[in-house]
Amino acid sequence: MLNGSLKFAVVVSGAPYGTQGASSAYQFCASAVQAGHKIVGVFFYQEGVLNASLLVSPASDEINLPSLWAQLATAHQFPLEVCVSASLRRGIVNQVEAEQLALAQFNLKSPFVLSGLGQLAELSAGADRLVQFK
Amino acid sequence: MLNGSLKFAVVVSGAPYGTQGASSAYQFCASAVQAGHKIVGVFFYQEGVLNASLLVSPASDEINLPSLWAQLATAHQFPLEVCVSASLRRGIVNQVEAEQLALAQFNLKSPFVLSGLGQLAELSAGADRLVQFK
Amino acid sequence: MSILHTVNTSPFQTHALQQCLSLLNSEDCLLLIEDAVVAAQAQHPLFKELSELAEQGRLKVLTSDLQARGIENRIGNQCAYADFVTLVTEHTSQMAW
Amino acid sequence: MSILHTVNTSPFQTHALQQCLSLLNSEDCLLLIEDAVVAAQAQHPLFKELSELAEQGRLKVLTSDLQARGIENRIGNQCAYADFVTLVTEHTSQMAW
Amino acid sequence: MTEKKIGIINTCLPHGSAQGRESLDLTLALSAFNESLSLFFIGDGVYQLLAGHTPDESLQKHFQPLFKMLDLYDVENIYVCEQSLLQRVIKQEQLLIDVTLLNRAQLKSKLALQDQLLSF
Amino acid sequence: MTEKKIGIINTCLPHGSAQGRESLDLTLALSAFNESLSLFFIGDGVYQLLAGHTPDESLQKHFQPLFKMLDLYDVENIYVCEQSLLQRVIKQEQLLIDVTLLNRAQLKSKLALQDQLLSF
Repeated sequence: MLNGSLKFAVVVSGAPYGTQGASSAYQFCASAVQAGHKIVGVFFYQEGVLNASLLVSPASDEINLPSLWAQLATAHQFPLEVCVSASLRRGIVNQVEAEQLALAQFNLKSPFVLSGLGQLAELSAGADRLVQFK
Repeated sequence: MLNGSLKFAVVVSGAPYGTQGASSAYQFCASAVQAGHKIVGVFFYQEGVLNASLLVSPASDEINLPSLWAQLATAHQFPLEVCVSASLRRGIVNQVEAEQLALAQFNLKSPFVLSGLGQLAELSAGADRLVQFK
Repeated sequence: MSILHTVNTSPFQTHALQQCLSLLNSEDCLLLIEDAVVAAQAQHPLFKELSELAEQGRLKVLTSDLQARGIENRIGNQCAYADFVTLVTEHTSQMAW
Repeated sequence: MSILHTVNTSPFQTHALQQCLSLLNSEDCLLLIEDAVVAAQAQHPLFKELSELAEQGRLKVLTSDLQARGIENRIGNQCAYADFVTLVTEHTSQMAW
Repeated sequence: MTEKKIGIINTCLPHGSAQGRESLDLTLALSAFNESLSLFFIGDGVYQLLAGHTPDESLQKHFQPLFKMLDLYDVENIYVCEQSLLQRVIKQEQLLIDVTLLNRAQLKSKLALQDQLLSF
Repeated sequence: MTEKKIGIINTCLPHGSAQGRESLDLTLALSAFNESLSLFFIGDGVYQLLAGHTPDESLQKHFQPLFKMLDLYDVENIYVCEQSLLQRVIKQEQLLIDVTLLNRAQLKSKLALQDQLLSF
């Protein structure tokens, strides 16, 4: 890669609303790709899993962080990995899990994907830098 | 009422998982009704609105706080009021709101109801004591 | 007119206990819950002030939260949730720090 | 091998800044973000220690978080998110307090 | 039944958390039902009132202009901790709205007068 | 490519937040993929290891027994801040598992050796 660009893995532990950490993480990622770095993936853990909700519906004059993540990840082709066990405890469920749990509804937004902590190990191994936001 | 029983309104500002406040609030409410007091209502605000999620699916050896709230409220006939504006920002949506927002899914658990902050004013006016849990 | 103050964070993590103590009226009572129960066990800068409160019978500590963390309070009266409910009835208002 | 420490809470609210400073290596850098930016403006017990760090060029403060709160830093170098990214590349690891 | 005196206590910085914004939302909503509200700004809560928030670049909602609504909604008991301002090198003139400064003892007395308290 | 050294730092009390439990989950999961993990317990984090948690009555998950798995999973670098124990009147014998006590200077050196850090 040109001019010392690096591979970043980012861990997000904060909810999309209520605390600022997830919004800071988003801005960091946007700046990193703008500077020519590569995001190998964002891993959502703890309250961070709430960033993956399809149902977050802020007022029209406020940002929609789940949508912003989806746009950035699509434009720059990096995965949005959401820890499945942290998700189920907090009410984030995809269609497959919903069927297995006999829930009539689900709320995981595309392109977020539920994955295990092994995925974090893979992101860590493949990254030059790991950055965490709370 | 007998032996000095009082009317309590309870405000819950903490999520059902990740911090302990909502669980403390539940235990307080259970003890209050056991002592012969009356809960006029529980108002869920800020992160507290996440207690109303239908999709919270903890492991079988863990408590399901949304279900515990639903059982206690049904048994002792008090309302579980969830602030609608705090909810929408955090991805808690009932069927009616989902239709209005053109969302294909919803996640508000029964008997939780979405309501305005005016409902908190009413609970406050009708209660002998207001107790908050963060 | 008196206030039941509840603190739920450790004095090593937040300044909530300190802020609470600085606004405590002489009739008020302090109840330590959740992570704040360690304030009744560990050696921290506010321990002496808490001890004085305990001597006046104005410091309570939630038993189940002590047990959860495997610690014993050195100061303050242990109380159950039923006692917490009674404390609320005995005070005009409650302040959650 | 050096660490970029990020602190995101106010020194009046939590002990994160204090804990961070107690484990800072001489090569490490401290970046104040979110509510922590007030540490570069207000008069608090750790201000002198932060000032020394600032004199060594090891204290950074995120500009957009200062602006959000309508305050100006009295110590430390302001930086944008682009500078935050550069700081990460210049250090081995990052520690989020 | 006389109306209950409700005290709303603000202790947090704006924008790092939603405490300030959601406290103000709640205050404005309650003011339609209760004319005995008192607001307290203590500790980092005083930053809520420091004029000049420009949170757009940090993607946070710019709710500070809503503090101007307090006057329109007849919320007049607005108390600010004097010591907290001093510690933060903030002068009363830098605050966005008219407030009453209270010292520690006065704050304690005012808090004791409230029937119900909510803190943010 | 040599395996990255990952430091996992625990600073919180158990049960008041899920930090401790989710940090341990993550540690056990990562240990299957990375043999260079180091755990740090500093400040209130030392309470995670204080034997005798009985959280059932407070409705919290009793995750403390899982610390015994660290040995089975070959996670052997477990560092505890000596000063934090002293301040909390906790003796090493009261801890659930074998750990290495470090003073402030030793902790700083160990932290500087890590390639990646995660804190809880």
